[in-house]
Amino acid sequence: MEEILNLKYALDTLYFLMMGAFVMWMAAGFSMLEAGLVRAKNTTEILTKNVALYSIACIMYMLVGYNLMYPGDAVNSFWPGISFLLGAENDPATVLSVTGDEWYSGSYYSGRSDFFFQVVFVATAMSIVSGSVAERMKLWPFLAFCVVLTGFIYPIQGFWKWGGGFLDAMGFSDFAGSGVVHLTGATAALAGVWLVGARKGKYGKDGKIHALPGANLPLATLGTFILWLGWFGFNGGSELVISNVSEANAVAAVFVNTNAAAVGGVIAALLTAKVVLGRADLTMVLNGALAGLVSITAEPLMPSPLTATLIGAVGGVIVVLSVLALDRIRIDDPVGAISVHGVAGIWGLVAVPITNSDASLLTQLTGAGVIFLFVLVASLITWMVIKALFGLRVSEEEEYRGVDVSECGLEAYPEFTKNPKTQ
Amino acid sequence: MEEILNLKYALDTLYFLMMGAFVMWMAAGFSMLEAGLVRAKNTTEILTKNVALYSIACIMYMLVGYNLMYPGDAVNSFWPGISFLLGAENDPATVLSVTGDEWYSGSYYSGRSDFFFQVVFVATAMSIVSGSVAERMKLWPFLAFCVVLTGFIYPIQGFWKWGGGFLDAMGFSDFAGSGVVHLTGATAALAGVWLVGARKGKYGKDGKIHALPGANLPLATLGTFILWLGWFGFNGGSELVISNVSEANAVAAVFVNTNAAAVGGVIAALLTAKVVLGRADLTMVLNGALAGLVSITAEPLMPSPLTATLIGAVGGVIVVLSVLALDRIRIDDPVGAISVHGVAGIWGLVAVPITNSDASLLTQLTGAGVIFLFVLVASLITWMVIKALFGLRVSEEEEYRGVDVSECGLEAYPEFTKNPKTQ
Amino acid sequence: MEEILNLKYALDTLYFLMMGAFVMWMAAGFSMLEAGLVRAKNTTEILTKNVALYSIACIMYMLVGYNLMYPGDAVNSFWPGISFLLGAENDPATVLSVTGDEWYSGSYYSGRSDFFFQVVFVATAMSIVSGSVAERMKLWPFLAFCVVLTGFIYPIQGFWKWGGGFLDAMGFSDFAGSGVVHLTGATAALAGVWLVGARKGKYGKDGKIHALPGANLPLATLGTFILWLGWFGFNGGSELVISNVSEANAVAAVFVNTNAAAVGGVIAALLTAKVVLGRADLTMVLNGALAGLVSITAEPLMPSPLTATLIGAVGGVIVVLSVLALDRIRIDDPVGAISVHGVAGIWGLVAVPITNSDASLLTQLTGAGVIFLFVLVASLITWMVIKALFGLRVSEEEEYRGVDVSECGLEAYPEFTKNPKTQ
Amino acid sequence: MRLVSAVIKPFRLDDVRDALSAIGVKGMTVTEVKGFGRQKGHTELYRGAEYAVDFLPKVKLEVAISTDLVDQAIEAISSAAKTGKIGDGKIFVFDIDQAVRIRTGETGTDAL
Amino acid sequence: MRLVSAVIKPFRLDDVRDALSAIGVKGMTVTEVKGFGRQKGHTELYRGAEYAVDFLPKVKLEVAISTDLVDQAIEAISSAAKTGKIGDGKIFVFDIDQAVRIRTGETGTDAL
Amino acid sequence: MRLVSAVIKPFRLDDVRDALSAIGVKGMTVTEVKGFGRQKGHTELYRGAEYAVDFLPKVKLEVAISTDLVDQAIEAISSAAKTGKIGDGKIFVFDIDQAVRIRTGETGTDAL
Ligand SMILES: Nc1ncnc2c1ncn2[C@@H]1O[C@H](COP(=O)(O)OP(=O)(O)O)[C@@H](O)[C@H]1O
Ligand SMILES: Nc1ncnc2c1ncn2[C@@H]1O[C@H](COP(=O)(O)OP(=O)(O)O)[C@@H](O)[C@H]1O
Ligand SMILES: Nc1ncnc2c1ncn2[C@@H]1O[C@H](COP(=O)(O)OP(=O)(O)O)[C@@H](O)[C@H]1O
Repeated sequence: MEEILNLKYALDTLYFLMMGAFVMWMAAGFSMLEAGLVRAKNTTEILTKNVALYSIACIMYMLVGYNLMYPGDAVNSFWPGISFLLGAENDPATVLSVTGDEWYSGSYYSGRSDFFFQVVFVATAMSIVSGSVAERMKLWPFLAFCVVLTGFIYPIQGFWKWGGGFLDAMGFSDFAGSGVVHLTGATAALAGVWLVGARKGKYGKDGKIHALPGANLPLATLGTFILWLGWFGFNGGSELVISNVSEANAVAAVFVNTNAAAVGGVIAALLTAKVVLGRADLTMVLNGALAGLVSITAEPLMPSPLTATLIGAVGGVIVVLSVLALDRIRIDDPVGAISVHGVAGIWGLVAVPITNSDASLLTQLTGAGVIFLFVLVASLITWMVIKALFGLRVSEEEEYRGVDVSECGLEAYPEFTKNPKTQ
Repeated sequence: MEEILNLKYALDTLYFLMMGAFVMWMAAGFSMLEAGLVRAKNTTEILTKNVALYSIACIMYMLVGYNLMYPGDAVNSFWPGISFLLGAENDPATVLSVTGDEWYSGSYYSGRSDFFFQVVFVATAMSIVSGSVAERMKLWPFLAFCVVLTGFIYPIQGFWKWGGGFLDAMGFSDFAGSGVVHLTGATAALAGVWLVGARKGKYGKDGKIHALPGANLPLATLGTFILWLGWFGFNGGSELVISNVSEANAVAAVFVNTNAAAVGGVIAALLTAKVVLGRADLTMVLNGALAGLVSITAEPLMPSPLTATLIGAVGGVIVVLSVLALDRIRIDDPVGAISVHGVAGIWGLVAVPITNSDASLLTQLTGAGVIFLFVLVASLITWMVIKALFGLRVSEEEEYRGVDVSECGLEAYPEFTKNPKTQ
Repeated sequence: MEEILNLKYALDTLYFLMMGAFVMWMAAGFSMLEAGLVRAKNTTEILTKNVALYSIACIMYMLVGYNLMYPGDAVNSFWPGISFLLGAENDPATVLSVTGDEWYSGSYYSGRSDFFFQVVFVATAMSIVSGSVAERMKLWPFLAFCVVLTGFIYPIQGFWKWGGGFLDAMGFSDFAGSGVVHLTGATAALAGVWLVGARKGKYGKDGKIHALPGANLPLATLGTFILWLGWFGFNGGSELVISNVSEANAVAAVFVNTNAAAVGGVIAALLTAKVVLGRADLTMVLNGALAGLVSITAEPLMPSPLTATLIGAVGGVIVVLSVLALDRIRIDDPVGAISVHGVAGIWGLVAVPITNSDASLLTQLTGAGVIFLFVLVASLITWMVIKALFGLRVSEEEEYRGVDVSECGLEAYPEFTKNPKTQ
Repeated sequence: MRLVSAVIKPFRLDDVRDALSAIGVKGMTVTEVKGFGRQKGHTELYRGAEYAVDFLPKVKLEVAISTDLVDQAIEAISSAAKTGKIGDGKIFVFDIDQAVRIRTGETGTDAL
Repeated sequence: MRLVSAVIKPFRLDDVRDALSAIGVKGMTVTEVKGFGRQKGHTELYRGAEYAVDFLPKVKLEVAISTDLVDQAIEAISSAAKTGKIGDGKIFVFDIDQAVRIRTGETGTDAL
Repeated sequence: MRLVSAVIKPFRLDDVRDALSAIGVKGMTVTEVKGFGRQKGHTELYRGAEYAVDFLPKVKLEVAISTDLVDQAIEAISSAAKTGKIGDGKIFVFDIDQAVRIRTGETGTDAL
């Protein structure tokens, strides 16, 4: 029996670590996606932001966020209480002393592997923000916001659902984080976009919407594929254990459905773009894949593969329309992250009751509303404080020359583009 | 015992899902490889095709292809009979009721994980086609072909071997698909290239062969490395189970041999290019790596690592000569896919009897011939019907301006190249 | 019991193969990192070198290196004795016949999986060299050096520690190879840089240091993320087994600490660059991530996550200062590999006693010194012989035009840059 | 006929084009160039090493016009391109011997 | 000596070069330029937003030739560059004061 | 005033700029161009297929100077750009009708 427990624990830990590594890989995905969709002169800076935000997320979550989100014993179901650093690893003797049914209520994998899996999720949430405020927000104020979001805002709302807080008690259902991760990131992004304003030249005086095309679409495509691969870890790991037949079936179902939703999103976005815009706009197709993935994230287990495809497809339609709509109301999001993670995230939450009878539409809407409002208010306040202290936006001249030179002192492609450094 | 079965099942399912995720990652590999080897003005379109074909492959295989290829009970050994969507997942109770030797004849991993592994294979086969017809074939007719190949042509011939059809019965040996996957993709590509014709400017009136250099070799190299990594899943997963000493040894042998064949292909292609062309042509080296991988795919288990290296090396020599030869007979394949997957695929099938005494050269040739002829005829018919209905090729002016603008309305690198939009 | 052993063996083999696949992926990381940090005209050649060196490493290690490093019975603790090709795989019956405690002294995973894991390490060591000598060293002499390093120099010093030679006996501690792999690669690189000299135009007559900016920073960032992901395999796999609670905990700790050190390196390098250079130099940040990873590689198990972050952070500070210092003494290393892998590697070895009480500073310094001196002398001799026979450096005119054209006959980005082919 | 050739700051191009259109100029040809003059380049840092950016990005605009429009054109370009800061650029005027419109074969001012 | 400067459609460059070679022209210099004229640019869509492509890619060809070759050169360029569609481009001819071949120091028509 | 226009080998640009500065030239404008002449292009191989590189990269340098400086400028450019090998390039001199400095409105040689 002890040998069985050893193997179970080891298998589930390996599974969890592999899934976590896949999610970590999403950091590269966001970096490439965003670097591909900004203009060449703003590429170094967005890369620097992405590398740095991942790092800050990991440090802040280790220092305080993880305990906030998964408190030993919470003060109440709204406020977890604060404590620092990580707890001790599971003691082998204790682990091996459990018997039979006790097992799954105890610790069935390494505590460190749980932290690893969780920490890469935080980074994902923050990565969503960088793309939306790209090409005009200053580097250091952005990183200051990152400290607050990853150390506090994300973990607190995360506690409400995944840490056993009031959203969980209420029956709110969010398997892998359409709300907890994606809507959170998108809402923080929305707050940032509001406060930093649109890129210069994006909206003409005459009400015209101008395009500022991304510089490197293969990179954006690569980023999307990386995210897609990473999502198998994101959703697949959220089953948490794999070590018996039912769990293994569940993980496999999650893999299949995650993929199905992505392909549904691709085809739907491709067709929607063709119909609405008259062209097979690759950037919309990429957004469609991601929207499909976000849509299924709230419930990747229960749907049949066909249903998962359709849920993803609806996400793919939504995202194209949302990108166009946000542009109309002058919310300037260079990479479409608010549409992909926010709008499709809400759709994902709302779609849960279709296949999961334990969820109710009302609770799902309540959950979405709570996350949205809390993150919006908390983010707005944070952005405003940072703005008052340091300013959020580069000068007009710096924006013209590109933030790569003004913020990082380096061009991303010094030999490929005309030198934009001087007027 | 039940705990053991649970663990076995879970371990094999995890293994299978991980291998499948690696194969899914090959979609990114093909995208990058092809995007790197076409000219800048045709990059967005090839990316769009790759993302879309993967999606169509997944949908079609779910709708009908999987059942065609692995029918519950086939009509006969040539025609599997048709049915739709996926069957039910394995029932835990049933799985756990098997005993001892029965095990490996039953279901030893999640049914969904099997579908996931299989579906990413279909996408691989189709990805082979996109590169060969790049830079001149229209988007939508290409996707129409994709529907037929992934829903019908691939699954039917796949059934003949892996679904227990007549090729299997005959003793045809194809471990991971040098024939079933790679030769199939290459043959469909060949049919497409014949019908769509060569790129304008490729072959001069004077009989001269002109180069149309790929725009982004780092991307092509990245694509090759992605495919190489993915191939560990492709071949490594084709062992299907890992949960005992012999199987684990087998999977490890497959990993080592897969890598060995790739490196053999690299070195052989590098030397061949140096000798034949007088230069260390990187694109040939990349083709060599892939040719090595394709060569070993029919039998990655039996060879010693040294033999595997040599089998890959022969593939590496063949691919360079084949690329040059196909150019002579004016088969214009911008990425060399027909040589890599078709010619090296046949070599791989033929090489099986060298190390696997269960295989005979004659059967291998028969299998290769059957696959080639069936796929060729089926593809030619499909391409011809599509050509009659919609046309296959963009107009001369569109080709000059680049299919990115005419087919997708977007340039891939708007800031890096001169604007090629207008004459 | 036999079933348990089967499962253990299979689980550990799967774990090992997955970790090995991650390390293999680092070959892509080095390729992209180096391709991003050289100038456009030297990109094809550095890609060719990277693909070819990986291949040579795999072949040489299979032919002779593996046995040198892990000899059945060594001649003495300095010289392992020579033998060829790989031994036989573990016999299932023998494996299953062990009992209880015997297990972990026997073979607990597939022998082939061990080879696979080890062989990708060799390639890593050699990849370090290519970046440092980039943009001016000839292709074929470089590959000749590769044969010697991967077949002999690396395995011999590897034997001293990991093969049970005198460094191991002395108590030298190097968990995953800060010394055995990274310092070795960096030292061989240093020897090469000395002999090949600085790039033309790098150091002015007036003592000025000129910048030769890298052509493609997104690629360099991608490369860094790939290496980061691969490092989970590099360090995580060096625990060797995972199949019980303690081992699973250990692997998880290694994952968390590896990540922690990388993020520490990022933040420290970012701040150091800001303070010392006045700008958020992305290339320094990327070097910082890798320096953090190298720093923790000697001991990723014992530190707490916080300590791991700090160890990485020190590495991040060191690497920035080291890059600046090496430039002062005119050691021209285009990608900073000597600083990242050598200087941070020594720091990593020296830092082991901080958290591992079994290690002593003196032994660590001795080990570092032995590796450095042996590899330096052996590499210098090798480079000198090659230089005498074939020359190491391209001509001045070839360097001006770029080694892509002179060494490979192909431009990496023919449409993005001005044609630099002719004067 | 004269060729008015102006080297200006790139971000003023659209304004200059509009100013010329306003006085009836129907066509022009634009080249990306690098300029060296009183406006000095600057020094960048990359990994702690310096590199000088000596040549600054400029745009050269060439307009063929009939002789009587030259003063207006100079005036239009000058006022649209002027920022008052160093590096605003120069206008040079050349004599054109002959002009041909390829499409129609028209010559002289008809060709412009 | 004259400088014949022609702005043409890029895809006609090879034809024009051949036509000039045929009448004995030994050298020429080519610049990638952007043109603005009667041929209008167009509007592209990216993620549903528009962007105007006002300037069209053209190629400028400069050939220094002896005065007596000018008419032949104009004829050669015109017929090789002509598609008959708007935007075919222009030819301008300028007087050259002096010419020097750097390699040899030759001057005048010997330098061409 | 004259415009001295020189087509030279790219890697000689810095030397030529220094030589011109040495004789008191304060500004110049540089364009990347492609040249066709006695110096022949060459043929490359890509995957075994050939492609001709007919046009060679050159740099065109334009300097407006007062007429009395022309000979010195030609001399300076020639000696700095000369390698003695084929393809060193040409210098052409044109007459300038008028010159204006946009920033100040100065005209004539004051504008240079
Ligand atoms: N003598 C000259 N000949 C040709 N171009 C010149 C000359 N002097 C200046 N230029 C061009 O005009 C640009 C601006 O000149 P500069 O001296 O920097 O400032 P300003 O125009 O304010 O006097 C230069 O970058 C260069 O392109
Ligand atoms: N007045 C002009 N001065 C300089 N270049 C001109 C002028 N008019 C036209 N061009 C150049 O000639 C090109 C073609 O001119 P356009 O008016 O479009 O058509 P067409 O040559 O058929 O009259 C333009 O794109 C521009 O580069
Ligand atoms: N007649 C010409 N008109 C304009 N440019 C020319 C002419 N002849 C040569 N050139 C330019 O000068 C460059 C060098 O000329 P080339 O004949 O190759 O060698 P050389 O200068 O040694 O005589 C060419 O590449 C081209 O750019």
